[in-house]
Amino acid sequence: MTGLAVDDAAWVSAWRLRSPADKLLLSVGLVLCALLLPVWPGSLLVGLTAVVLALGPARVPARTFGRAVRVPLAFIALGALTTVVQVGSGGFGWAPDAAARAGGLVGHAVAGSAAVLLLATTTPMSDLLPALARLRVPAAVIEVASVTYRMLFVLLTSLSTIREAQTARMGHSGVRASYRSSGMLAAAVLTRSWDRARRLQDGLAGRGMEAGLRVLPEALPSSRRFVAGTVAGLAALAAVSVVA
Amino acid sequence: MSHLPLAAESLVAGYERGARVLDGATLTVPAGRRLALLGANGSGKTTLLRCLSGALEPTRGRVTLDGAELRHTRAGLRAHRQEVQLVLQDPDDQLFSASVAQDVSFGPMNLGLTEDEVRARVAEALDLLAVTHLAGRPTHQLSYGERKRVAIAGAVAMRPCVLLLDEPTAGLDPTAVGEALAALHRLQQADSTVVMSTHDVDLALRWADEVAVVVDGGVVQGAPDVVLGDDALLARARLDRPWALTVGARLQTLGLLPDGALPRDADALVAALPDRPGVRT
Amino acid sequence: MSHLPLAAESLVAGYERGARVLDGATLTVPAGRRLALLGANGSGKTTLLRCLSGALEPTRGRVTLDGAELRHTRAGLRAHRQEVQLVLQDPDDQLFSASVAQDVSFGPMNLGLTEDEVRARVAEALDLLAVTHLAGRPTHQLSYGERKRVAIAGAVAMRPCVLLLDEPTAGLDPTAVGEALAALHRLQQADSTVVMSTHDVDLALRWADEVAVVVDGGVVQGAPDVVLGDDALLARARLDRPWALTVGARLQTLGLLPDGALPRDADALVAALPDRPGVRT
Amino acid sequence: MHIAEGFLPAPHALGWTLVAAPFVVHGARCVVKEVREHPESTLLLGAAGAFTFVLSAIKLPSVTGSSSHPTGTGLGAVLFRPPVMALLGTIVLLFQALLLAHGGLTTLGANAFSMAVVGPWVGYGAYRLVKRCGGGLLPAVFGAMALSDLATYVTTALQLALAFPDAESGFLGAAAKFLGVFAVTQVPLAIGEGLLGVLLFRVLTVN
Repeated sequence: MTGLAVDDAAWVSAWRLRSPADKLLLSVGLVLCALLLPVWPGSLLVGLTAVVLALGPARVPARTFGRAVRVPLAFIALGALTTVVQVGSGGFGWAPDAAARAGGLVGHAVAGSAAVLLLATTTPMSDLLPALARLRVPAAVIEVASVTYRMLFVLLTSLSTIREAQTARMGHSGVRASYRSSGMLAAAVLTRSWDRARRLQDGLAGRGMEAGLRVLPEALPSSRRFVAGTVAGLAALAAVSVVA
Repeated sequence: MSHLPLAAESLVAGYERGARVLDGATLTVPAGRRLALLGANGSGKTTLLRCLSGALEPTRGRVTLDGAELRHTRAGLRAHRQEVQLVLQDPDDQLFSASVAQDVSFGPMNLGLTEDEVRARVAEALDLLAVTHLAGRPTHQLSYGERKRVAIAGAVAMRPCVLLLDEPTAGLDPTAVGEALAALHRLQQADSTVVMSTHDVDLALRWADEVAVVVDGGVVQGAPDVVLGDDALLARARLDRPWALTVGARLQTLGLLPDGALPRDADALVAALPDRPGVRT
Repeated sequence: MSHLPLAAESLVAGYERGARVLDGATLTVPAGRRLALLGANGSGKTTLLRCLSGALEPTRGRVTLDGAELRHTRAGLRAHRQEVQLVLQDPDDQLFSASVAQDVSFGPMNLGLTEDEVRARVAEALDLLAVTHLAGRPTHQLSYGERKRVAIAGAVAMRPCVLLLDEPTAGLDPTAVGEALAALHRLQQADSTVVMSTHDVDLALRWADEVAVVVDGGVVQGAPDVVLGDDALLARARLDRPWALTVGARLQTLGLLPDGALPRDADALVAALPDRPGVRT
Repeated sequence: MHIAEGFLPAPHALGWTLVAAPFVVHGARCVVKEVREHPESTLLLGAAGAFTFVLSAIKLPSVTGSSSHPTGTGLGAVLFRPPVMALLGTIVLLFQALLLAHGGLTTLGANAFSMAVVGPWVGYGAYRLVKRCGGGLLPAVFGAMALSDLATYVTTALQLALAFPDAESGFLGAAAKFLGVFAVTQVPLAIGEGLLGVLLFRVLTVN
């Protein structure tokens, strides 16, 4: 009911136990390739690589991946269309290189999105956030983000349940009623989040919380083969794109 | 309000960890009688109740009220919700207004009634649940048992003919359970059919006219002492056998209890025992 | 871990609706035995548990562990929490991490143990609660019963000598209750004294070596069949009499059960009944 | 409205990251200081971040029939001040990118600048201004939420216009295009978000 499909996929992915740093290297590498290499054949290769790796070795359900890739499509399509419509003294018209420019934009964006999704569908946030410490993100910030991650599921459950209860009592049967109900819903969830934080503080004090939320990070060792494969693959991808 | 029969036919709904939650569940809510819906946590009780209330659209199968099929359209749901109300387990998910009276008025206000009508509905609902004295109190100051009853009042103010309650007694102490059951009794007298989900088999035996066990995606429905005496079914459903049936059956074979239906609680059992062993009076 | 006696003497604590919640509560947690803390909702069970764990400082009275008084200083609390752990009723009040294993590691990390020691503690706690298979699952995908057990594991990983559990079986179905009780049994074997609060009198009778009823700000403590057979006390405490005592007492007067302690559950009662009425074998 | 991954050319993506960075780093410093002084505020800030994420999952019906999601950063700015919101907003954007596929990593800087920096500051400014001018709490909240939403959308449109100037009419023409295209959904949403804020505060203040 409140599960986020991408998150669900990350927890059961075949790459779940791979080092988050390894996966970060691969995804960010692919994202940069998508951005920097010429769209043909660079973006196409990046997109294909991301999809093949996700659906193949990482065993992400195709349905989840496909649906998630569709999310930014509306923005990409509308944005690309807007850039190639030309406004001038003579009103609206197509830019001279409209098809190529739009195709280029869509190519970069879709390939980039697929590359980010490869990371998102294979790495739970609770693995990724501790890895940010290596990028010199302060521990306090990582802890705040970790609590955010845990608590957003608690609040999403409240949100959908309260909304369902409101709907049952006709709270969303018209625009007016719906606004009123949404205001109450937001207020209820805000109150709930406060209350949760206060009670959690009580609960954690009993477990000896003094400074910070230190936990033992899961040991997810880096794989030399994976890193070597990543570097070689990205280099090959870049070489092919530049030569072609 | 009047009693209307509500039914679910061959429902397929919900999907969790690679399996259907409900897979061919058929249930008839007998108009005007008390139905207890039993099942372990995660068995699909709540999914079934959500289908019956219209909150969840089943993948296959249908829900009917008085023979007419529930359509998941705006108008269809609107009509259904006026007749069938579901109260969820956690009262905090139902109470979102500042004060008790305001919260109970939420449904009637959305029905577009006049202020006087809304006021009358609220007063009536608070009275049925015996929480009139709480009307002006902020919801967050109430005890858990009080919040549960106010949440039910919010649904009752819609004047549904069928009231579905998900675990209305969970987390309540014995006295609060007694108060909740008394309120349900008044609701039934006021012509609402009451369905309660629970995993307390002793309570179900004591309270229900009929029970339905949700097990393996389906529903087994029948008389309480028959269904709750079926050990194979109970094992499949991860439920216990009510103590009264275990002890009662043994006392019956000893000739200490009369043949026929067994007593359903401790008081009835003690009353049914003879004054002297071996001699039935 | 070893069993240490924990006690509360003449506690005054909490203030609600113009009255003290606890007003002279005295309780002794017998080392190594199972204590059930009974009371209606709002009676002060949770307040008492919070005082015992050090989470709440009483206005008057004192808490002692092995005879030494608990001081509400940083060092005093630190020492106390290593020996006494409280598990709250709502698991979401204690689980802050999305990863089960990471959450359980929180307490041991705060004790300043080495990584290897922490890892061993986590593995041991998960094993005692029979949730090792959940280690890799995210907290937000667990069922309520699973979250409850993980929350207990988080406390167990501190290796306390006394484990206080607020309503550990509330909201669980019979099978989950059975699993929770089995886990508590393993904890006791591993040298933790276990205190459980509940308002299920039947469960308390079945499980506890000793019961304590929180009533009118005070505590009445004693053997389960004595305390839970005291109708005047139960009425004041808004609790029911366990069915096994009601039925058992009647069967005893009929000469169908032997004198002495009454059976505590249905199976024991059936086993204690004679093969033929009136004739004890 | 989040700029999708790969949509901005590399120099722009890098540029906006550098522009947003000081604000986010400053926010992080505030948070670190806060947490050092009050360790328990980790939980409150985490809850605030989660609330902001969840608020953007509330579907607001619009009169035109379509429905959209509020950004919620104006409310956060009023409740937690803009510097903290710069960090919390960026965390929420990262979560949206990785949990919902909204936005992206190379566009995180650009999105953070519009949504976690400009939006909160404009919203907070509007809030202070309305209050100083004697407006009540509810008008101030309406102003904060509606204007922060509006400012976020205008900033995003300008970022896109900078990246993709019109071949004939240049930056200004492109700005007009992007503002126009996204106005259809964003202007009603800004008003809706302001209304939501008013309704929310009305419930809270009655409590």
